[in-house]
Formats: sequence, structure tokens, C-alpha cells
Amino acid sequence: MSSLPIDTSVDFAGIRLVNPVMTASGTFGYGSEFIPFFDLRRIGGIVAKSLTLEPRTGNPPPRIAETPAGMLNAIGLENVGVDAFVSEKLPLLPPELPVIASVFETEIDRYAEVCKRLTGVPQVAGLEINASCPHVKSGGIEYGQNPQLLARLVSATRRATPAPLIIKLSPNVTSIAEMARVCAGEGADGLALINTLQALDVDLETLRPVLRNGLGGLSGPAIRPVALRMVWQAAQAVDLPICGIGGIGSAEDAAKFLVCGATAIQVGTANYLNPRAPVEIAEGLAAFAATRGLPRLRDLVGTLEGLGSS
Amino acid sequence: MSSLPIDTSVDFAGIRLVNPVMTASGTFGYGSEFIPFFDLRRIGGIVAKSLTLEPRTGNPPPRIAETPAGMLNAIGLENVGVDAFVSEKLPLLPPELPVIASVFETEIDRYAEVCKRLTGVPQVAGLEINASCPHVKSGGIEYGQNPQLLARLVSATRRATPAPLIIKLSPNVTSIAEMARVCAGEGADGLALINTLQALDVDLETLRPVLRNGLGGLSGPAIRPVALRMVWQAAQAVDLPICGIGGIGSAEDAAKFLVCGATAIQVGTANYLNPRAPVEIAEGLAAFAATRGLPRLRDLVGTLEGLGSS
Amino acid sequence: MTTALPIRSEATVLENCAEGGENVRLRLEVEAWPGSAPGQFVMLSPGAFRGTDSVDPLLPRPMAVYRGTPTGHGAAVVEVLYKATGRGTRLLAAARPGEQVRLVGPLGRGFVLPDPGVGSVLVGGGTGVASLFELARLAAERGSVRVLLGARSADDLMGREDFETLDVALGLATEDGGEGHRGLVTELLEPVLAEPGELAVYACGPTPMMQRAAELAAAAGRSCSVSLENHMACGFGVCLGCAVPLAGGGFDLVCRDGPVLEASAVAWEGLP
Amino acid sequence: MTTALPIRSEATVLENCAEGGENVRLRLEVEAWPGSAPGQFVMLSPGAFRGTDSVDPLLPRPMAVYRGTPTGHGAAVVEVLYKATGRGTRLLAAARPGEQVRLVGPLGRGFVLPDPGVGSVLVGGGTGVASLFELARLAAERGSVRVLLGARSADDLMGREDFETLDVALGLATEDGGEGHRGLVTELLEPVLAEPGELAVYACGPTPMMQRAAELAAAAGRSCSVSLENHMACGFGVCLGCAVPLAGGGFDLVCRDGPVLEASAVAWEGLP
Ligand SMILES: Cc1cc2nc3c(=O)[nH]c(=O)nc-3n(C[C@H](O)[C@H](O)[C@H](O)COP(=O)(O)OP(=O)(O)OC[C@H]3O[C@@H](n4cnc5c(N)ncnc54)[C@H](O)[C@@H]3O)c2cc1C
Ligand SMILES: Cc1cc2nc3c(=O)[nH]c(=O)nc-3n(C[C@H](O)[C@H](O)[C@H](O)COP(=O)(O)OP(=O)(O)OC[C@H]3O[C@@H](n4cnc5c(N)ncnc54)[C@H](O)[C@@H]3O)c2cc1C
Ligand SMILES: Cc1cc2nc3c(=O)[nH]c(=O)nc-3n(C[C@H](O)[C@H](O)[C@H](O)COP(=O)(O)O)c2cc1C
Ligand SMILES: Cc1cc2nc3c(=O)[nH]c(=O)nc-3n(C[C@H](O)[C@H](O)[C@H](O)COP(=O)(O)O)c2cc1C
Ligand code: FES
Ligand code: FES
Repeated sequence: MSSLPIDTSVDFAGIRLVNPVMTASGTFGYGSEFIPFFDLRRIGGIVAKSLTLEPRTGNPPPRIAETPAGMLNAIGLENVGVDAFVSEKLPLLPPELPVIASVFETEIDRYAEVCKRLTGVPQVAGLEINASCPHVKSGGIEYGQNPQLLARLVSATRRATPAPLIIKLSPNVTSIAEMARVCAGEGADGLALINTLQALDVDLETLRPVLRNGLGGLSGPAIRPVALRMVWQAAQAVDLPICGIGGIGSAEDAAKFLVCGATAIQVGTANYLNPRAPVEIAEGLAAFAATRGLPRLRDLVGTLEGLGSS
Repeated sequence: MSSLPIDTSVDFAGIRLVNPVMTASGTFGYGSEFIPFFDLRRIGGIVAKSLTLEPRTGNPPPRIAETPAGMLNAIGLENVGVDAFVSEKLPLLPPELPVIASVFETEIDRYAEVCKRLTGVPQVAGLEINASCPHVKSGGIEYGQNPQLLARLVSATRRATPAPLIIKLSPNVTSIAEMARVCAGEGADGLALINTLQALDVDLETLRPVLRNGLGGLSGPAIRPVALRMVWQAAQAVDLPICGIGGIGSAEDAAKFLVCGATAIQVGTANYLNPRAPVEIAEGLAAFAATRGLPRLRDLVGTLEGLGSS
Repeated sequence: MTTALPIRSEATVLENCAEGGENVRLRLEVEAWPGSAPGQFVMLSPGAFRGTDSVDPLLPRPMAVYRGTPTGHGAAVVEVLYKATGRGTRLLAAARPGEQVRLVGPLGRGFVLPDPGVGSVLVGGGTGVASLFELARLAAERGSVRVLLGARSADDLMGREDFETLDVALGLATEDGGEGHRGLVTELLEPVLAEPGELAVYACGPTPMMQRAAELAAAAGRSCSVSLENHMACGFGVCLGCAVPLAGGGFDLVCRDGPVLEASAVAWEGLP
Repeated sequence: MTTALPIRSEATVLENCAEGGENVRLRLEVEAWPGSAPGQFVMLSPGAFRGTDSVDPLLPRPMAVYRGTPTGHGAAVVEVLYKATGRGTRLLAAARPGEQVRLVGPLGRGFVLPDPGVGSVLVGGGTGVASLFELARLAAERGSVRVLLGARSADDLMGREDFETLDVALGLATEDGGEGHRGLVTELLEPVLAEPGELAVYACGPTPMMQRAAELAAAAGRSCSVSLENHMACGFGVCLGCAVPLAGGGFDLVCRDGPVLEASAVAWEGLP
């Protein structure tokens, strides 16, 4: 789309990406499902479905529902387990592709154990800790909703692995800045945000939640303005590199996250509507930089003006 | 739409409404602007634009922007002031119409003073305290984001007026249940929720926020699943009557809020798209009750099944 | 069964015409269409057209490939029969010739054809009929085929004229008796199942209909292939949204492991 | 100026045809239309049609009433000229005859007509031309009228043929020189302002154009009425979204106090 040679590469938490476009955990399977749709090496990297120590089965259906410009999900912990991921799923991916493994557990020591098993696996470029898991002993509050719990989670996973450690934050909090600072204080290498907003929809025929699980997570374009706000607040609060997530469906959407301070971004729900979305966004970002006369796409990061820090 | 005589009336925080449909503060002007569109007496009541002690001017433009299935706004405190409201705006409304005055200030003693001035005014059926105002001394955090600040606000306004006192909660919190309990503990008569979600969008041409103010509030259908979740959580947490707000555009949307535990609802952003929305929703709710064979619409309130309290 | 890899394509609407009732026949021109097996489906994005990038409704809608007709140079006309009832399908029904609709497919595992020489019976109800046309055509090359179609009223019966052009025996049932047998289509199935000899049984339609067909087949000592529906976000196994509980515990994904499953494998009481 | 109360109506599309460039002419049949004053506008909801209750794009779009023609029994044909560029207007451009579009109006305060005997000059640029047609027609009943229309290219010029049917002197300017004066339309205004005698000056178009027209008018000792644009959610004074800063401090609402304001009252540097 342009003749200017644009440098689209970024360094995110010590991981070199050919461009800032990654895919969000739970929306990209284990990656190989997208091989029919595009050459995965044309995007920065992928984040696989969150992994637990053992293979897990998920919630009974319905697990998803459509909402205005968004969707609700409550999949449960369903995944193949960390060992099958390493032995069966990773080998299906192009070796050059940076793969970030997402970790999701109910107990902190189990989180740490999954991290250990992923450490040193050649293709695993980094670990993303999904802090939106409910902590059963605290009455179902998410790890990412309580600063003390989050600090313990980050510190335990930090001790478990020298790999680039990215903490994926829950948006269901009063102060995302506080949570970002907790992660920085405990030695995280980067942040990813946002996960889904806790939400509910009702089936008026049955007078029950539309999802069998009851509550679910809201994703998609509807949440993008909330995600942009939180990314900007987190970027103001800490020096860690940030991966922006939430309702990204176009290169313009992605560029807005960069402007708000994200070094990289993840494409989530948009993968369902358009399995070529990540590569189209990567191409669109390069074209965007060319149009603006930016030789390096990363020069866009954190360029937002006119908003005092808060 | 039906021959069954449906009793649509509800008692909300001691205020009798002919039906549960009210209008949300800031989306219905001072009410009289809607007289060309429908007979205001056909809805339960209205909540006027939030009032301050003195007349106030608002933020410079742009003040609003469209987002996926929603909109952002940062109007500022613009309003005619409490005295002009009482002397100039209230007399334009039909005397039978229950009017709830919304109160919005920067300092707690000013909140209390506005409440005092509204107390005893014949047409003021109740007061709604907008707790989404930033508390300047606490670094811009909203009253409704901090349990101690909120407790002081509720207790001060409670002492200032014997009128039905409704606290309008901010959704930008980790635990809406905790905030609801604070209000119940300080003697509030009812809750209204949700106010807008704090959000941001970026203009890629200028690399500035789309709103001149920077951050704004997200409203409209996009936020409805978050609002339903919070209404249900608040209803589980306290015995206070709840007025549900957030993205309501149809009778079905309104019915979902009732099912989740709201006694009444407020129509907000939908008024802009369709100034007859409130009366159409009121009619639709009656038809809905008739179709379900419910002689009293209020029997729908809190009928959600299949979701354990949390 | 084909193992063609799915594509994402901006398909061009050739025709989008009302049939009886709320039924609509959509004909799409798709470049580089890899072909599909009977019972496979596509995901169609209703919001991705009309000259605007609207994101409401957001999710693509799963639709069976009713018929795929190659037109040369790898392109094909992909035909879909659907009922315009909800927000997405009503928007889809507003697409005019020349407009584009995003398509992802072919997806899922379709029907396994009967062994050569074996006859088959296909039971279709409502929009489920759309999954059966290609199966009927191909099964007729293997053995004698009976197709039993049901709907609420004659108006709702989908694709009937097309089935009449095939070499199959057609039985019709409508709940209001406006056409064929008055009652449920499964009432036509029972006597067929009682006939002696090998018989492949296929069903696609509303869940209660499929469940009943499966019960009748089991009572007659026969297995039954059903094509299930479920809410879907992706259609190719990555959102894990379309899980269907299995009789032996755990879940299959309708989009990846199905939509065609062996009826006895399904935990019917756990379906949404 | 009319004080007709606004209505909300589901208007029926009679015609929605491409004019030059991205310009579209929409003719709506509106029941119980109360009539409008020149310069008033309506809010049109692009999402409220196409057989679906889509909420994206969400907000109604403000559009000037280009012309309103009573058709008897209180009904009227309301005509709108618009440019299909963004998400909402592109969706609007997809509406076909027979479909419905939600309309709220007439809204705002329009132009004050010149006193009888007083001539006027109307300067229109881009889509701003649409606000001027009714004004030109009525002003021509009061005195001699000059209409100066500008656009980027000849293709973009809106409503030119209609203005030619009026008893007005028409001057054209295009930036690429494809039609009339090559350059900005305000360059045509300057000599007119220098003529002696009373003259009512009106401008509607892009903000820099209106600001320039106002400067030229002020330099010639004349006042100038401008019709402003601003982002709007409601159009009738309840969202407070469309505030425009005033030279004397504070804000007016474009939808309620305008869209027509006296140019000298506006704090131009504070416009978005
Ligand atoms: C494999 C498969 C093949 C199908 N083939 C056809 C076909 O050929 N013709 C046809 O008319 N229909 C078919 N369906 C059903 C069709 O997908 C739904 O009718 C359609 O998704 C409903 O969308 P809506 O916009 O009308 O409803 P809405 O109520 O707006 O839908 C809201 C959400 O629920 C989902 N949904 C609602 N009903 C169903 C359903 N029955 N199945 C799956 N998702 C649903 C929608 O996809 C959407 O995500 C098929 C479904 C599946 C799973
Ligand atoms: C009083 C008034 C009368 C108008 N009359 C006409 C007319 O007769 N013909 C015509 O073509 N245009 C007219 N406009 C401008 C027209 O409203 C915008 O071009 C239109 O809203 C843009 O919508 P979109 O979907 O194309 O753009 P999008 O980019 O999708 O719009 C996004 C949001 O910004 C708003 N917006 C974007 N540009 C403008 C603008 N210039 N003015 C106001 N809001 C804007 C939209 O309403 C929407 O809320 C008028 C504007 C006003 C205020
Ligand atoms: C169906 C579904 C499943 C998801 N599963 C996971 C998961 O396993 N781990 C995780 O960290 N996030 C998960 N997410 C959250 C996404 O990674 C992402 O944070 C969120 O959807 C917001 O981005 P989006 O709006 O682009 O989808 C899931 C989201 C969806 C829609
Ligand atoms: C333009 C605008 C102005 C608002 N002003 C106020 C206000 O003054 N006081 C208040 O309590 N809420 C205000 N709100 C919030 C609404 O009352 C409501 O809580 C919120 O918009 C969510 O409801 P909705 O999605 O139906 O709009 C405003 C909302 C909008 C969109
Ligand atoms: S629809 Fe996404 S996994 Fe089946
Ligand atoms: S557009 Fe709402 S006040 Fe002007």
C-alpha cells in the first residue's frame, strides 16, 4: 500500500515482534486453526488459550451470547492442559512465530507450576498471567481485583520463571493504575489489558441468565472506549510496556491504543468475525504509518496529547 | 395492546409511580423539552439534569462523540442552578408528574445545601444524589468510588432532607455491592445505577482525545450488560429499592432490569434517538405483562432464577 | 467427506429472494470456493455489508451450504436457505444483488454418505431442511432415498421444489395439515424405520424433532446421524462457545466435531 | 421564523438518489409535518431502518431541511441533500424507497429573512448549500438575491439546478476551476460586500469558509448570519452536547439557540 519502507517492529517486554499485532488469549485457539486463513508469521505473535496444569473441561452451554456491539462469554477453564499444549499444539506452529503462553489457575502454587513447565520450552517467547480467575477462597473475587492477591500472584509467578512475564489485568476494578503499580512492584515485565468486563444478560423466556454460568465476560467493540481509558491510565502509572486489548477490529482502532501508550496490541473478538483480522490490521498499521510519514511505527506509542495525567 | 387491565404502578423509595419508567438525569433536560413528543403524565416520573447551588457553565466542545453502540460525553457541570430550576423550570411541568431532582456538587456541604433548597418544594418527589462527581481533594476520584467518601456524602445529604433520598452509584468500582451497602447503612431510601463508565476515545488526526475534556462517560446499549450485572449484584447486597439504568431502549430491555431486581428504570441515551422512547417503553411493559399473564407488572421484579448470589 | 480448508471471502450477492413464509434464498458468488461436503456450513456476517462497517449485530450467523455449484476458474455459486427472524437474519435479508457479505467456510464435519447399495431416510424440519439437500442428491447415487420434510405450514416448507427434481421419494408433513401429513414429520419416519434391511437415518431440524427421530431409530435398532445447532461465535473451533454435552461426559464442539454427530453420543437433556 | 413544535415520525423514503460526487438527494414522505423555517433541520436515524434494530451507528444525524413541500392532509415531502462520507450517512445512502427512517424535527432557529426591499447575498460551501435553498426562495420575495455556491469540484456542487429555477443571481466557484470561478467562494463575496446599500449576508458551509465570510462582512461594516455545525446527540436542547463558545463568554447550543447565529457572537477560535 506504500513505497516507504516502514519499520513496524517493536520490542515488547523483551520479546521482539515483527509488528505490534498479537492475538488475544481464548480468541485464537492454539493458533494452528488460523493457518488456512493467513501466514501467521506476518503478525507479531500469538497468545494461546489460557492453560491449566491438567486438561480441563468447560461450562455447560449456552456459553456465549451476542450483545450490542459485543458478546458475552463464560467458557470455563476448558483447555488441553499445559503438557498437551507443549507436546501437541506448539509443534503445529511456524517455528519463527513468537508464542506467548497464557496461564490460568485456581491456586497460586498451581499458577507457578504451570509457569515452570513452560519455562525453557523453545517456542514459548513469554508468559501471560491471566489474573481474571476467581479466587475461590475469597468468595469468588478475581485475583486481579484485589491488590494483595495480585501481588502474591505476580511475585510467585515471577519466582517461578525467568521468561518475559506479562500480567493480564482485570478491568473490573476501581483503579487500574493501582493494579498496574502492584505488578511493576513485584517484577512483572509487561502488562496486558483489558480482559472482559463482568456482565449479565437475561433470557426473558426462561427468566434465567442467557449464559448457563450466570455471569459472563463482555468483549468486542462495545468495550473499546473503556479499554483505551484503562490503557492510558496504566501507561501513566507505570513504566512497564503495555499490550492493549479490547474491541480492536481495524488498524485505526489499533493505532489509537498505540497512541494511548500501548507498545503492542491484541486482537480478540474480531478474530471470530474475520479470521484474517490480525494480518489486515498489521498491514493497515504499516499503511497508516506510511501515510503519516512515520518511518518507525513505534514512534506512535504514547503520543496522545491534551490529557493531563490522573 | 391488551384487554387485561394491568396494574403497572410501583412504589419506588416511597414515591408512587404510575409505571416504573423514569428518565435519566442529563438525558431529559428539565422535562418540558419533551412536551411536544408525548404526554409526560404517561410515564412514572422524570429525573432532571443534575443541579448545583449556582448556575454553572460546562466544558468547551467537543462534548460528545459516538462509539460502537454507545456514546461518550463530558458535558461538565452545566445547569441553570437549583433556584432557577425551582422558579423557572418546575412550573413548566404537569403538576401530577413526579419529578426527582438530581444533585451534583464538588463539596459535601454544597451537596447538602442543594438538598435543603429542594426540600419541601411541592413538585419535587425525591432527590437523587449523583455520586459520580470527582472529589477534587482526593485527586479527582469520584465520591462513588471511595466507600468512606460515599458514606460521608450519603450521611450529609440524609441529614439535610427528609425527602426520599436516592443515591446514584458510579459503576467505576471493584465492588458495587460494597457501595450499595454503604448507602443502606447511611440511611438512603433507594439506589439508582449505573452512571456512565469512564472511557476514552482518540482522534487520530489530532492525536488528542475526541472530547475536549479528555476522559468521558460511556452510555448507551453498549453498557447494558454491565448495568444488568451491577443491578443484580446491588439487589443481592441490600434491601433498598433499585432504579436500573444503562442502555435501556426497549420494553424488553426494561423488563430485564426488573427481572434482575430493579423496581423502576430510567431511560437515558435512548431519549436522544427517539424522544418518544419512555412512553413507548411504558406501553411495551404493560403489553409484556399482559402477554405473560401478569396482572401486576411489579410481580416481575427480582424474578431472575439460576444465578446464585455472589 | 471433504477435508477442504476453509476460506474467508467477501462474497457477492447474486440473489436474495423471499420464498414462502419468512424463508429467503440467498445465492452468493464466491471466488476460490474449495467445495463442501453435505452438511457443512458457512458463517455469514450480516453487519459486514450495506456500505457501512456496523458492528451491531456483531457475530456472524452459521448457515448450512444448501448447494454449491462450481462456475469455473475455482469460483462457485453457494446457495443458502434461511429464515429471516432475528436481528442478523433480517439484516441479511436486506442485502441486495451486487452487495457483499463476508463468508467463512466450508466449516465442520458433514454427513457420512451411506455405503453403496444402502438406502437412506432423511428427516428435515424447519430450517434444518437446508442441511439435507446435498446429502439427498449424493445419497441417491448410493441407494434409494426417502426424504421426509416437515414444517408448521405449507408456506414454511423449505426447498420442496428442489427436492422434487431429485431421484428421491418425498414425504411431507405440516402441523396445520395444509400440505401432506397433518402432524409431525417424525410420524412419517416411524413406519419407514420398521421396514427390514439396512437403512441410513439422518435428521436435521429443531432439537425436539431430532431427539424424537433418534429415539425412534434407536427403538428400531438403528443409529441416526443428526446435525445439531448451537450458538456460535467463530465456527472453526477457537471460541469454544458451541459446546454440546456428550452422553459419555465432556463436550464436543458443534462447529468442529459436528455439526453432524451420532445421536446416541449426545446428552440431549443438556442441550441449551 | 416558524415556531412549529417538532414531531417524531417514521418517515417513508420516496427517493434516495446519487447526485454528483458523494452527494445524495433524499426525499421523505412525512405525515403531520408542521412545516419549517429556512435553516431549520431534522435529525435522521440511520440505524432505525433496514428491517433491523441495529444500534450501531447509534446517534441520529442532523440534516438541514433542503425543501419541504406540503402534499395535503398535513403531510409533506421533506427533502434533504447530503454527502455520504461517514458510517451513518453511508448507511442512510443505502435506504431504498419504501423503507422507513426515523425523523425528529423541525428543529432549531433558522434564518431571519431580510426586511422587505432589502437585497441579500447567500454564500454556501459544500453541504452547507443545503441550508440555503429555502432561504434563497423566500429572500427573493423580499429583494434581489445573489447566491454564491462553492465546492471542491463541479461534481461536488450541490443543488445547483434547483437554484437555477429561482429568481436569483447565481455565482459558482470550484477549487479545481472545473466550474465558475477557480478558487474559494468567499472570493466572489468580497466585491458584492463592497457595493453600496443595505444587504443581508448569510453563510453556511465549512467553518473556515464561514469565518472568512464573517471577517469580510465585518470589514465591510456588515453583519453576517451563519449556520453552524456541531456534533449532536439529541438536536433539541437536552444533551447539552452541541455547545458553541460565544465571544462574550459562555456557550450557546447550536441545536436550540442556532444553528443560525450572528457571526460576531461566536468565539470562532473555540470551535471544535
Ligand atoms: C451448523 C448450523 C447450520 C445452520 N443452518 C441454517 C440454515 O441453513 N438456515 C437457517 O435458516 N438457519 C440455519 N441455522 C440456524 C441459524 O444460524 C440461526 O437461525 C441464526 O443464527 C439466527 O440468527 P438471527 O439473527 O435470526 O437471530 P438472533 O436472535 O438475532 O440471534 C442472536 C444470536 O443467537 C444466535 N442464534 C440464534 N438462534 C440460533 C440457532 N438456531 N442456531 C445457532 N445460533 C443461533 C445467532 O447466531 C446470534 O449469535 C444453522 C445453525 C447452525 C449451528
Ligand atoms: C444543523 C446541521 C445541519 C446539517 N445539514 C446537513 C445537510 O443538509 N447535508 C449534509 O450533508 N450534512 C449536513 N450536516 C452535517 C451532517 O450532520 C454530518 O455530515 C453528519 O452527521 C456526518 O455523519 P456521518 O455518519 O457521515 O459521519 P461519522 O463520522 O460516522 O459521524 C460520527 C459522529 O460525528 C457526527 N458528525 C460528524 N461530522 C459532523 C458534522 N459536520 N456536523 C455535525 N455532526 C457531525 C455525526 O453526527 C456522528 O454523531 C449538518 C449538520 C448540522 C449540525
Ligand atoms: C470466548 C472468549 C474466551 C476468552 N478466553 C480467554 C482466556 O482463556 N484467557 C484470557 O486471558 N482471556 C480470554 N478472553 C479475553 C480476551 O483475551 C480479551 O481480553 C477480551 O475478549 C477483550 O478483547 P476483545 O474485545 O478484542 O475480544 C476470552 C474472550 C472471549 C470472547
Ligand atoms: C450527555 C449525558 C449527560 C448526562 N448527565 C448526567 C447528569 O447530569 N447527572 C447524572 O446523574 N447522570 C448524567 N448522565 C448519565 C445518565 O443519567 C445515565 O446514568 C447514563 O447515561 C446511563 O444510561 P443510558 O445508557 O441509558 O444513557 C448523563 C448521560 C449523558 C449521555
Ligand atoms: S463456534 Fe467457536 S468453537 Fe465452535
Ligand atoms: S444536540 Fe443535544 S443539546 Fe444540542
